[in-house]
Amino acid sequence: MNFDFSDDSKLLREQAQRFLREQCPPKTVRHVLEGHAPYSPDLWRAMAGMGWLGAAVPERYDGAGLGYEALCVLAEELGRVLAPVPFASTVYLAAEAILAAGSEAQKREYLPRIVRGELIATLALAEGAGEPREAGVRARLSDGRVTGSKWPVPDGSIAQLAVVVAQDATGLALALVDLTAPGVIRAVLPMVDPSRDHAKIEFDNAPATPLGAPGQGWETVRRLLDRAAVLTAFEQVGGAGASLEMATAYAKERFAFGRPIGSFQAIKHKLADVYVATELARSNAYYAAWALSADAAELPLAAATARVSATDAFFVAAKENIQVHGGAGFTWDYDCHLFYRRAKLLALSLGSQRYWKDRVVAELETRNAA
Amino acid sequence: MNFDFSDDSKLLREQAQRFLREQCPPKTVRHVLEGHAPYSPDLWRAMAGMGWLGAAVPERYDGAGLGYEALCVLAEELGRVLAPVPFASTVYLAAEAILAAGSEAQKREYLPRIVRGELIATLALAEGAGEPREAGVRARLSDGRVTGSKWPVPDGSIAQLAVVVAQDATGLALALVDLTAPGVIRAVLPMVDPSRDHAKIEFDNAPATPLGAPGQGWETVRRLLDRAAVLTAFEQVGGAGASLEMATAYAKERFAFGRPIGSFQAIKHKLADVYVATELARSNAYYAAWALSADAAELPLAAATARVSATDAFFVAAKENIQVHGGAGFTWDYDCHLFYRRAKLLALSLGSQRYWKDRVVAELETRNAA
Amino acid sequence: MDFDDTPEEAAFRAEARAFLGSHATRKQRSSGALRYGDTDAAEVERAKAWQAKKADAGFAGITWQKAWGGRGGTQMQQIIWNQEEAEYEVPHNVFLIGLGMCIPTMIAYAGAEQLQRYVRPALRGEEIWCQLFSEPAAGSDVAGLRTRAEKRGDEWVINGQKIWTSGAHYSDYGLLLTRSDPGVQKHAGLTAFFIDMRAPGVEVRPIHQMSGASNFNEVFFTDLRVPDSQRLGTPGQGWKVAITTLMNERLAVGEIRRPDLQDLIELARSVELDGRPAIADPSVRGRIADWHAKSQGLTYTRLRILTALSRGTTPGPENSIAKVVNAAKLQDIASFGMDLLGMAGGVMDPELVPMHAMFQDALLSSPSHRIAGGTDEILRNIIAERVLGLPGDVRVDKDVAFNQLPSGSR
Amino acid sequence: MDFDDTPEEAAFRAEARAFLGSHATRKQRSSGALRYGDTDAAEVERAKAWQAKKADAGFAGITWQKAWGGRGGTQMQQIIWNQEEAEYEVPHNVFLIGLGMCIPTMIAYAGAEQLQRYVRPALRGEEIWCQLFSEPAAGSDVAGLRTRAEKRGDEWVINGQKIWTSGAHYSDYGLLLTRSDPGVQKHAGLTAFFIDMRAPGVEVRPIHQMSGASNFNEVFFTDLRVPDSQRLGTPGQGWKVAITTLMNERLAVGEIRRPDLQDLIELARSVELDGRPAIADPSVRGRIADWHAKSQGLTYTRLRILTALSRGTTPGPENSIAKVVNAAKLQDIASFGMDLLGMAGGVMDPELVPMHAMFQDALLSSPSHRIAGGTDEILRNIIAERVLGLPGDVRVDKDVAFNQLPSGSR
Repeated sequence: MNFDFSDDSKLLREQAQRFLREQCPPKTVRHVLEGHAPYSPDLWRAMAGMGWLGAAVPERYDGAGLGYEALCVLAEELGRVLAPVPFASTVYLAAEAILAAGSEAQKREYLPRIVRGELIATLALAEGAGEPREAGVRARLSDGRVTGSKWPVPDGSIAQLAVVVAQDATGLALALVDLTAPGVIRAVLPMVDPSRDHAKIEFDNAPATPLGAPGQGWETVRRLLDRAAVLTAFEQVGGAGASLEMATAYAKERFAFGRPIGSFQAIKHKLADVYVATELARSNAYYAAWALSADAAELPLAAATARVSATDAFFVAAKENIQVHGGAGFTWDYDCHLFYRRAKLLALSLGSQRYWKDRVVAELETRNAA
Repeated sequence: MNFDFSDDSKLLREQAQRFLREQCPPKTVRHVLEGHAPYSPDLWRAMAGMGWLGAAVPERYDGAGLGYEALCVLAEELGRVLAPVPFASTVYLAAEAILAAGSEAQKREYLPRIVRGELIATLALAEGAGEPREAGVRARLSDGRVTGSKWPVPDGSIAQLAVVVAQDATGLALALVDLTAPGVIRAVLPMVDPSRDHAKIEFDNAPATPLGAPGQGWETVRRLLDRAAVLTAFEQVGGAGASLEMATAYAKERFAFGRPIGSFQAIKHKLADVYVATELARSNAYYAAWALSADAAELPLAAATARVSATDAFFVAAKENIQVHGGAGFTWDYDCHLFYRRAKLLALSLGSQRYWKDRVVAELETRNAA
Repeated sequence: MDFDDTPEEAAFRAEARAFLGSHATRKQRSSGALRYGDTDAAEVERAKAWQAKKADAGFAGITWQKAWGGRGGTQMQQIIWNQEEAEYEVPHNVFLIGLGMCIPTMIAYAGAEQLQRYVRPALRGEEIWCQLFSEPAAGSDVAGLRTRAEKRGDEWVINGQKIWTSGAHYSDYGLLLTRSDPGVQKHAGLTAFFIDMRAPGVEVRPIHQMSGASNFNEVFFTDLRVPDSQRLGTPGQGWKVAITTLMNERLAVGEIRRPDLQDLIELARSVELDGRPAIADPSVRGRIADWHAKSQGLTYTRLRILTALSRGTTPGPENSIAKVVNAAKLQDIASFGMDLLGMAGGVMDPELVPMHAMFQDALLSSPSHRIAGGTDEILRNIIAERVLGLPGDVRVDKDVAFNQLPSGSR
Repeated sequence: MDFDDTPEEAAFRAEARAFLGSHATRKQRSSGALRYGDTDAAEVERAKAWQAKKADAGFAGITWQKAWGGRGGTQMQQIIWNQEEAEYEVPHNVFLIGLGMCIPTMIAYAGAEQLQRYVRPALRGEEIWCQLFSEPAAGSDVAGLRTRAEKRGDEWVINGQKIWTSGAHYSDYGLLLTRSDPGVQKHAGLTAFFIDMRAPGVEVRPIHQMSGASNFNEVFFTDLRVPDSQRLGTPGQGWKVAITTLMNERLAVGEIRRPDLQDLIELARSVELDGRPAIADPSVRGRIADWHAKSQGLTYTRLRILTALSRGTTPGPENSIAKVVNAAKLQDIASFGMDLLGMAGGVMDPELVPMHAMFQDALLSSPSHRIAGGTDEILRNIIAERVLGLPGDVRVDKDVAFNQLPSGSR
């Protein structure tokens, strides 16, 4: 038994931290947040150059084959700096979908391009308000064409390829759609966190290639969301950690009534509670990382548990970071709001707490029944 | 407009406080709590002597006819001192049921005896676990006999008379049952708050007299619970206020690290939160008191709102009163636990928060639909 | 206890309704996108026009003496007016701080001639006042301010910076708190003035908030010259003057905060969870009931306080309750409403998202409510100390000269 | 990261299982009413017998040196043993405080001869130790204690009162902290001893808790004579000794707290809300998921800490997390479980109420968990100061002689 990351993973973390400190300072995030670009192509290219986009992609598809523990480490660090890049959509969702459901030919066609940073891809699941569920999918796939309205699609305005979830004659299906082809109309969506691109995409008989066997059903989507939830939980833990560090540093440096505000119990206990939430989330994320790496039977429960913890931790950390900063905390110029925006975005991107809490209990019920 | 109690009510409050300080010190509560008696007959008799049992009973049934504002004032004061008497069951439930549904003859038979303190009465509604609801009533009433198992029945082991909720041929019905008659078997129940008597009562073809017209339905019970909820909310507000006062006094007197513990923000902010909860509850109770007195259309919503607030306030106040007292707080000898026990008992006695929150929203829905 | 009007109250209410009915438009709920935006020049003009109309009809300064242009009415009439006015589309009230805090301070400390000059124009909305207390290094700890006032002959020369000044950009006058003597204990070295916001040496810069709005300003003073006649109180008495101002902080009618409970109920009826309206879900019902109980509790608490005021008691710190509860509630409701939308909750497009993305907007504006005008933490201190009588925190800044205090790096 | 055993770990686990399988009975969940009761004499005897059996088989003091009767094993073996032992019905562990706190302090401060005398009997469970630090006026503020120790020749005479002493009534020895000099600063005037709990001048009285149990005692000292040879550390060094004791506070295996998540799930499956099992209700599911996430988070946090310990890092205050979270969670679960029973939730009859009234029992026992062994408030201070490095609170008791400190009336 060993409940810590491997030495390799720790080295990777240090390397990632050094790299991101240089390549992704807050001004890189603000550049996207303030609308000057839909993402940071420089950072994206540099990440591809580091081999991160293929960290968990097997070597035979030009990936680094480092496995999911490595990917979790990267996710945490990217979450910590709020990296404004299409990593989650391309890597956690699209690449994972192709790996899980694609034919060998599809893997060989798309994965190497993803790894090299040449192909931004995403998953088009949501169709407006609602939690992830089979009955929520109304997009139709027939005769190699997909029709329907998907929103929000993460990185939907910059991705070239989408894995589209749609209903076909046999039930729920996945299909690959070239987003630059005719029959695809995209509109950028204003988001609570504008540092991450999202779009509304109208598919009107857009050409689509089936991904995987027909009639795989909702189970494939569910598994995909579980896996993405683990990786997102690491991004959230990274963001929570960064928010806590920011608040703690400020509480030591800011004085009121002749003493550091961090010497007042109202601030101390608030930050202690944030620390507790963050550590619980981190521990649950570690366990989920193991389950993901080992493809363990515990994965669904571990993923949902990690997601529930991490969503809570990041939101409370980001929210209370603003509070500790007082007036400065709600200005545009301080970085507190970047974390707060991202926290809420990530809290909803794969479905809200309601969906994930329900998943936790559903898994507990299965287990107790067994 | 005037959002304060009348001068008469304020006089009554002062009189009640003086009386209860003398007649109901903590040792009176402990005498019952520790099992030496199922209630305090001395206090009960004295209260009858003061005319309290008939405060809201019309004068033609020998009551004081002071109205419900007066009864609310008394409820708050009785709640503050945790009076170990069958007031709620006899006055809020049984007398109210007779007033609402009884024939003139029944009112003349029972109310004067209640007012004089000669008749302890109660409502037998619950049949084990569950919220108040029509489908939860399985007791049967036919041919003037009632059969079924009711628990917990407040003051069930000391009451002579019960208003029993049962199903008859026409639907839900209320019936008066003499608890000293054959066919009634009672067993005292251990409760989380032993300072208030509760029993399990088995009715086995016990003689029963219909109270009110047959087939009145659940609506009568619901209305009865709404009215009792307002009065109970005042008891809860009284208990919350007493808990807060106790905690505040201790925080001023107890020193640690060379200063009063009340000078630490952890304690200050905790008590500030308790104060806020208590004041919100008090304000909602006031409004409900008006609605009850004026028999206003707002009563159902006002009652449920007051109940939700008051339940939260008393529980948090009692719980944090223990915490502020530290080690002393969880000893038998300090009075903190008396409030904590009563808080939880009252939180459940008319149905849990779930029932009352649902009632709040149901009323809001009706109102918004209108 | 009586929640119905007396005949006199009913008469006043009818009068108010008649006036509002013929001079303003009744509100439609959710009649358009709700943005937490800036108050622009046109809005200020509309506000001034409305205030003048109210003043002419006797509905401005209802409880003020007639000598100051008020109605000489009762607290209860003010309540009734507020209830009625809230039902109409009227301009944003830019006079709250001036009439609620600055002018009462003037009345307490300024000379008769000055009052003659300033009170009526303020009440009629011809001149707007702002309050200049907070500074970058003096937020919760207002007495820690550093803006220097130095006496030069008959004038004072002011240098320094204020922050979080609401309405500085459209204000004509300001109530200013300065440090006139850094060599004495912090509360003892302060002096108060009122100043002309258009004077040379005053520069106003809007603060860009995270929500995108700019409700506050920074105000910079560079060699601003203020005649000694504009001093309020004696030199060194500034803290006492400031307390007067802060104690006059009125029972905030405040802007109506949206989304409110009704908005949430509307949302919960319109969106579905697992194929049923969200409002049918017990977890949603539980939250709605909690917030309803809080909202109603605050409403009736306010009425209780006003009843007490109308009988002549002085306002206490009880009103801190409303701010503590409301600020957190607004943020919680915003976040909860977004959660109800599931995967689309993060979208801010008012055309796409229910209720014109009101919940998303509020998520971004609500953090400021927990801070501006007294942080949650300071308000809890106030409740604990002034209502419950708990002892104050240990003070390390009481027996030291201001310029000897440690100050940190932020 | 690997949640599976290495071959060595698997071998040790097999060995542990074999021992437990042949010497103890596997637990049945909810096998009977769960009462938070006293540890009576018979239970102490069973505990002693079990400890001796474990010691003989090398399962007591797994990480202790062989010289002290330990196994000389690894931290990971200790974890594995704890996991396995938790599956069996074994007597209440009355040795936790002695072996986790007192004996390590003895090892740090007592002489070789004394260690020869006391360590092995403690490990074998022949002698039980308790800790005598807290006092009525010194709870969270342990250094505020008043029990006097006065030197008379070769002896010390002890007078005063301790409180909240777990197991005092069945303990043979105790670690005692006293005030030997009230004329100096509070932390500087303390001296530590170990004492014979059966000596004349020691009187133990159980404390009656609100739950009905008596898990703690008051201990009174009346002219208790303690030889100077039983002093630990130098006179005045008591606070340093106490810190050693408290730092050795082991990663509490603790009693298993019930009701736990599994109990709650069982309850939620068995009771109905509106005619459906409670567990189908979204509001119930939400709470269960929250608590599951907390429980699991604590489990894996503990494993992370133990992994770090097994690599030689010293234990930090991270374990405070578990106590803060668990204490509140237990109270919340108890209260929530009662709510699920609606009108019958207040009934405590184990025959009538589901799960043997376990939730009702826990409502009454849980408040003590938020206090005993470090209040919620003190633990948050510890996390903030020792983990996050936030500055300490202002101390008014640091530069003053103990007997000059204000002390309040409680």
